[in-house]
Amino acid sequence: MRAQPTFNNEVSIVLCGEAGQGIQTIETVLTGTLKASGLHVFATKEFMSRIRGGSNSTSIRAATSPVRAYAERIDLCVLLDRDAYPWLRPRISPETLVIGDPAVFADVEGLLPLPLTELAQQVGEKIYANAIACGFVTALLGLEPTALEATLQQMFDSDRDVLAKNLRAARLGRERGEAAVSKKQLTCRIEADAGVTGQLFLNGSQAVGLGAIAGGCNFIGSYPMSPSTGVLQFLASYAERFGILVEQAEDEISAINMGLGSWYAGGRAMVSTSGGGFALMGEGISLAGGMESPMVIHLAQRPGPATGLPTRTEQGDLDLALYAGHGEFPRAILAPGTLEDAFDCARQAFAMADASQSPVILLTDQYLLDSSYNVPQLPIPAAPHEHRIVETAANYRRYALTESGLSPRGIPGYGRGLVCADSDEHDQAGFITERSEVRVAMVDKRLKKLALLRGEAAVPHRLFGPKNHRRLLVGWGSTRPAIEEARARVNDPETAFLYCPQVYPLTAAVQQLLLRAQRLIVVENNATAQFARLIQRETGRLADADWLQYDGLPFSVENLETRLRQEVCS
Amino acid sequence: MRAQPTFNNEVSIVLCGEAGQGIQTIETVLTGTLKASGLHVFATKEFMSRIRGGSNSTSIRAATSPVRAYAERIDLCVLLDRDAYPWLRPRISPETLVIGDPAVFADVEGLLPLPLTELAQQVGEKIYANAIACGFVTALLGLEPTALEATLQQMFDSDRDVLAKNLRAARLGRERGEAAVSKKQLTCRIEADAGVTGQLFLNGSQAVGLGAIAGGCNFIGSYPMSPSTGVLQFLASYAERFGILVEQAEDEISAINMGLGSWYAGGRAMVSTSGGGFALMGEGISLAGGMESPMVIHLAQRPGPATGLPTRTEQGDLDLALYAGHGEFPRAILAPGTLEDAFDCARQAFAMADASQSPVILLTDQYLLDSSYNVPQLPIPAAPHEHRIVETAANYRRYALTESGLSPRGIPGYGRGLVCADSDEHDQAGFITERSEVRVAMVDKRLKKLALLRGEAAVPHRLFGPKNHRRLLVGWGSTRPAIEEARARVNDPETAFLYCPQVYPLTAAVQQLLLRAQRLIVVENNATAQFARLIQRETGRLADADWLQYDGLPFSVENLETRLRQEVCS
Amino acid sequence: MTANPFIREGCDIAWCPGCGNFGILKLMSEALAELKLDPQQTVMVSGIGQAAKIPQYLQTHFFNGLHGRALPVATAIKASNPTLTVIAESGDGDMYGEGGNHFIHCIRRNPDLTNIVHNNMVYGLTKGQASPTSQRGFATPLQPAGVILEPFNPLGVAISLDASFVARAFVGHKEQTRDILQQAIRHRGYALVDLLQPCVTFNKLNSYQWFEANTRYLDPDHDPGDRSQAFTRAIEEDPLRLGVFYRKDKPVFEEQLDGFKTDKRPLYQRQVDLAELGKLVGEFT
Amino acid sequence: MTANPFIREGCDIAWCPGCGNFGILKLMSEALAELKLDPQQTVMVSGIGQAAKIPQYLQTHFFNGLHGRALPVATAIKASNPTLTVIAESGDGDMYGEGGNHFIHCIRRNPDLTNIVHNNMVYGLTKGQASPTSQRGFATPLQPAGVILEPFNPLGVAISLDASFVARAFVGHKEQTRDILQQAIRHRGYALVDLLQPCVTFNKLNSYQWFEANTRYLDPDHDPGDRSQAFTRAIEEDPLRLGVFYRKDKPVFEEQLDGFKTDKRPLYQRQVDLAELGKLVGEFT
Ligand SMILES: Cc1ncc(C[n+]2csc(CCOP(=O)(O)OP(=O)(O)O)c2C)c(N)n1
Ligand SMILES: Cc1ncc(C[n+]2csc(CCOP(=O)(O)OP(=O)(O)O)c2C)c(N)n1
Ligand code: SF4
Ligand code: SF4
Ligand SMILES: [Mg+2]
Ligand SMILES: [Mg+2]
Repeated sequence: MRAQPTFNNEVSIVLCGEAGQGIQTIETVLTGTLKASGLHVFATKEFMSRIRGGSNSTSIRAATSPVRAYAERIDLCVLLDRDAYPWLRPRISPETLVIGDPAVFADVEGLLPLPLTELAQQVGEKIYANAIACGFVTALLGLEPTALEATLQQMFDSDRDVLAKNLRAARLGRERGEAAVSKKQLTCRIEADAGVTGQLFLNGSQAVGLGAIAGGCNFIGSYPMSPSTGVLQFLASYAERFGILVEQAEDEISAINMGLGSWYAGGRAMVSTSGGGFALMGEGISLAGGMESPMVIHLAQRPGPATGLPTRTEQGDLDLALYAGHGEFPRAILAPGTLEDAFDCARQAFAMADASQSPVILLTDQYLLDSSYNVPQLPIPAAPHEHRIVETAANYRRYALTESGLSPRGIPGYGRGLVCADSDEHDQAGFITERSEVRVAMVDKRLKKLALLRGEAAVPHRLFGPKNHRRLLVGWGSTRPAIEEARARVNDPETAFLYCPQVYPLTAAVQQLLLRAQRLIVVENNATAQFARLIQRETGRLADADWLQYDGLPFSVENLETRLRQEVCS
Repeated sequence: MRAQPTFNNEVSIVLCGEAGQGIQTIETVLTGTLKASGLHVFATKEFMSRIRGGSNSTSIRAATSPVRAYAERIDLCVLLDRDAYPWLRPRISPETLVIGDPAVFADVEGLLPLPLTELAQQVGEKIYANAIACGFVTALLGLEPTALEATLQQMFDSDRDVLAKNLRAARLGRERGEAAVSKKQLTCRIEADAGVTGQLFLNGSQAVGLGAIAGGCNFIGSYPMSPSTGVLQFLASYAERFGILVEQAEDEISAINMGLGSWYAGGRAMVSTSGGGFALMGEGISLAGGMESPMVIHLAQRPGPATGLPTRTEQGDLDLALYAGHGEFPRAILAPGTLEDAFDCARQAFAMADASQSPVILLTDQYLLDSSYNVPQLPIPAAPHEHRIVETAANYRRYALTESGLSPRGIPGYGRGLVCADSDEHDQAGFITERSEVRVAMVDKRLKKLALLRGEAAVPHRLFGPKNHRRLLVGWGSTRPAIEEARARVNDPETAFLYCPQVYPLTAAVQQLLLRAQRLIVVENNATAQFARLIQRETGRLADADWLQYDGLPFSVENLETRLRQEVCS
Repeated sequence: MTANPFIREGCDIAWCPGCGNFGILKLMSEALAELKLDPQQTVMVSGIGQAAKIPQYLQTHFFNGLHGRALPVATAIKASNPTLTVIAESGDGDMYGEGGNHFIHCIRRNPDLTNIVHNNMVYGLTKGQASPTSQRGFATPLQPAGVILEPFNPLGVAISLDASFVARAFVGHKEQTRDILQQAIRHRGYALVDLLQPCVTFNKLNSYQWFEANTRYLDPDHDPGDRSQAFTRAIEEDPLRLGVFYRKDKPVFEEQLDGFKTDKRPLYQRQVDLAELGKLVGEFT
Repeated sequence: MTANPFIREGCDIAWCPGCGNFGILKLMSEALAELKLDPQQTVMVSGIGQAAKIPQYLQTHFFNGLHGRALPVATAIKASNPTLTVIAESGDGDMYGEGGNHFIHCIRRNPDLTNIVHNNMVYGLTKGQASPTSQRGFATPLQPAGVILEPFNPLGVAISLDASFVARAFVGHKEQTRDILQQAIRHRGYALVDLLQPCVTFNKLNSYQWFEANTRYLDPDHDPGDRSQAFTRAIEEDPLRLGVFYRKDKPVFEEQLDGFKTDKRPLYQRQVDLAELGKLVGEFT
């Protein structure tokens, strides 16, 4: 442990304990307080697949400028439980201030003691250890007590007694903290940014949910599955306010078929699921392809195969998303990397699905969904989504052949025509046929629509760093902020970062960048370099290196920074 | 119509009519008769997804030397029904002898009249038109009447009256045929091969079923789905004789989970399904991957997406087979092209699944399954499959880490250990864990097994034509015989044909051949060149041309011959 | 008499001559016409199978989806636009086999739709394997020694789940069946009609004659409000009872959804309220 | 007393303190030990959920498979090696929700296995959404205005399908429940135990007290051979009845399979008869 701890511009705090101990409450209180104090805040959690016990932790970064990625470094480590310690061990350095109850952690060298049990007893119950810890930490950081108090006030405003006890606990913690500061000569130099306090603070699930609403989502039938349930529950909680029909399906097969039924009848439906549930939806996705129904599928990745690690993170389902469903038909896959992207990709998924009459898969992961930070604003569109449904004429044909492959989409009960949608190969009117020339025409019609998804309707890439790069890091989905930050830290004049929120189909612009790069490095949170393979499949361009991680945890900024420094030096 | 029809070395016969009219009976009788007469015989059918009516046809080739592929040319076209005619129109040339009832086909120019209705009435019932047609055709071909009579005898030996009527009908047909021969001066010069009569004659479903038995299959839980049902029903009909447990599952999800339960308990299970059903099995396949359970999945392809064309053919599910199931784990995909291959790949699928403790997908299609021809013998192994199950010791650990990634596989009730199989990420003993280092070790363990599937355990490729080729045609699955025949017909000294019964993982030898080829042409019965993409994904080698067909029908030899001639000339 | 607007002209019907499906098709078009429904407001939802082809031959909207999946689709269609009349119609394999999970949970939901199941006790389209309702001992290419499973009892299961309308009919009885179909379609809530239908090609056991001989209507004093009695009748096997076994008025699914609490419009008439969304986003400060 | 061979030592049990699952775990290990079963011959099959973790804590073989899929796995294990005792145990969401189709068809098959369902009327592992057995009005993060679906009635459905053993128990009653579990395990054929279990974390409605107050054993004169009576008891909601509702001896699935007709050995002891295969191939000339 360092003698005179100093936090310059940034501090990284980790709190850990058992499930059920209230780590989530601490995270909410602490991030709220930090943000209210004018600091940029990032928080992410990792937790076990159990409701009580085990070891969970939340990692919080607070800084002078925006922070949006997971970092390994720990400045302050608050241990609420014995079991948690070994899990965090690898991240604890000599610089880390380890805080814990001296009665429990007598053996931890250099412990900054905080007698949580004793103090909590003073307040009344064990659960107040949370507020004590918050008071202690905010004091260490030299924050004004008012921010914490206001946050607690907001959180516990329904119960006066509980609030009073929390405030008291916070004060007890703060007093200990202040004492520790003076004793340790701790200095905290993280300047506040007044703009932060008015900004938004939300997590990935909320961003996806808000984006879906922005995209006009008004139907979701889904089956709970971590880590996708947050989005489902988010929409459920705003069902009345935004007129969204929400139903817990009996299984994922029902869920996607409900979604297709809703689109058919004029709804804008989405399903939210994870790998195992998505695997069950393959036939339904193929139905969307064959029936030319729009469909939005939120696939929240977690490590597989099978049940795998239900509460952890991975980018292991890209291949699955790419080929799920039998037969041949177009689709698009969007993989947002930031909260703004998550919002926007969710919104765009609806627009693309509607425009192309095809399934669009929104590919996120546990890390993105369970991470939160402040963002200035979300890209709320100026006008609501286009109204693409046509009023049908009496001779309406659902699958009329056109130049673009798209047939005007009618729905039952709006117009004088009949809307005949068929899962078998069909003619233009929607009736079963086995004529080979019609078959060929319909295959061509369907496949043509890929051009729209690759072109006009596509979500554009972003390039960070020098245009004239020699080395190109490529990333997709939730790795974006960590790669961005690592690249910025190293700041090599020859290295750029290409971020692809649309992982399929690849746009011409992305393909060009990939083919032009002299050294191509693909960064992925999986074991088999799935995006690198996709690139190879689409462009023939082999990646020169794959930077992979598949232990259930996200890339840390430090990990990527180290790799990049090695790469740049070599 | 030609004036003096001559059949040299080969004749191509097509019979068509409604479903329910007995086309299947004619096919059986005629192919039996042709083979009994010492001719090499190939037959394939195309039929509509209905039980009665519509238009179905069977295409038969009979020749002096082996015939194993679909040809477009028709020498004799027997029309049993009005509706069938337009469907066959494109295949009828001026050389084709069109045979039909003059009362029905008054408008067909140059019809070789056969008053089927009238003659059948003489015998007693409409259904005898079939035997009449057989008598007529065999007479045209100048075959001895005994062969047909013997075939009928075998087929109707349970009912004397029906047999007598069939024999009478055959004679009536023969008389008309003989008259026609002398009138038309028809010459048939197809020499018999005495060896043929003793050979086997079977179809693809039977070859797969027999191969499964050879592989030790003793459990199949499946749900009916065209064109996969034949294999299921084949095994059901030999359930008692070979001690196979057969159950019609309530759905495909149940089917694959039953299969995994059976392997766990010491069975050797397979499921048989088609695209839509396979899509539902993705989660189960992932479970096989995660639990390291052997599993054999027969995926009988038909055109998708969705319900598509249930009774037609396509190679459209390779991508799906490759990536079905969430998360990352090894698998193998075998796609046989001939009946011998079908038998052998089915057998090998069990051996590979068992050896690698991984899912193996046997990829066939309607065309392969519904085609039949004579083969000298099937490659029945000399010894039964290896017994790979270990007797467990008390401290048995199902997922013990080893050099190869393979852990000795125990089963419950055999030995003193407990067999703990888990769908969550697990430790060596099979218990749930979330420790990242164990996770990484288990991912590595599982992925290591791919080496076995790519190496030792792999099914080798075949190269036809010159070793020193410049141009390489590549094919997989059921296209093999058509490509082989087309290549042999053109016989270009610079063109070879690489046939890959193991489509994934690609062996080193196949990769080398692909990379060495100067001009690479991939032939596939689909619209998006899935195998070409797989090659690109695995080797980076872009195909120079994709020869595709996706109208629900197989490639004809003529189609490929024409393309190859153009290719060779250009 | 005016022409029946539900008859689709010029269809090439893919069923076998003599199949019970023809009778059902006729009864359905008559029942719909007599109820004076509007084809433009009627949606047929089906799965895959011989029975599931029926929407192709009726002049209505249709969603001819995946094998076994008609009910979730139908539920969502009805919820998304409650002004439509929605009929989910398929075979016994489709509804009770592949679709069994949707069957039980759809009943629990009680959407206002009619569920008609062509029960021919066999898989027709795939050529004669056992269906969940096949009788014990029925031999097929896949069950060469005969079916060994207990036949699925759709009526008993539906009554167990307190379905709001449960009936069995036989296509051979035109008047009664048309009447039952009309009652079911008119019924507000989930209505099941298990419709016995001979498959003349693959089910030689359960023929027209067999159904005639082995069915009998519920007694006139049968009380469809008595759940236990309905159940007792539903488990009778010899003869199989025909008629309306059970009915109970219950709130329907779609009306209870939060998304309809303040806004009653069908979904296609809605637009996202961006101002409200802006407000919501603002709540995340 | 000798140590219970079914207790797995040194487990880190992932359940919440006070959870009803602990009681079930204890009762199960006792029931198995008292029946003098052999851990080496006992296989537990489960899906995913809190309940589904139980095999991890019992000293037996286990197959801890996919959410909802325990029954097909268990059926195949039993068929592949009929000498094993097979228990399929999972939660209400797993067995009646995701696995609903297997539930109904497994009953029709009647394999000789025990199906124990921890019915806590909630989805525990995924943090408190409604399960198929949740009561109307039960509010959750996903059903904020309360459940609107009819609760699934597992007993009624099982009795409709003529399940060979149907019981309900409550973990709070140790003696009776251990007895019911033992009866179920001993029973030859499919045996369902719907086992009421409080989830102290996510189901504040159906607590220990609630179950105590809202359950009552079947009357002593209840005749488990009377299907209609069993059904009438099964649809009673207030109170929920406990005990063995129905039993009927029927042939078990695995014994009727053609594959066991001549060869009685478990599959792992079999080898393909290549000579016979050669003969069969020869028949294709
Ligand atoms: C996922 C899936 N599995 C299997 C099939 C094949 N299939 C089509 S129809 C059918 C059974 C039809 O039986 P039923 O529903 O009783 O209808 P019927 O033909 O008897 O009217 C099956 C198994 C399919 N289309 N999709
Ligand atoms: C295919 C699939 N869908 C969803 C899930 C997520 N999931 C895991 S357990 C569970 C519900 C558990 O509820 P229950 O079976 O009642 O068990 P409990 O936790 O209440 O004991 C769900 C939805 C999953 N693992 N797999
Ligand atoms: S197969 Fe059976 S159900 Fe299908 S059309 Fe023919 S008779 Fe009717
Ligand atoms: S969440 Fe509920 S069911 Fe799960 S362990 Fe906790 S109390 Fe038990
Ligand atoms: Mg049927
Ligand atoms: Mg539960």
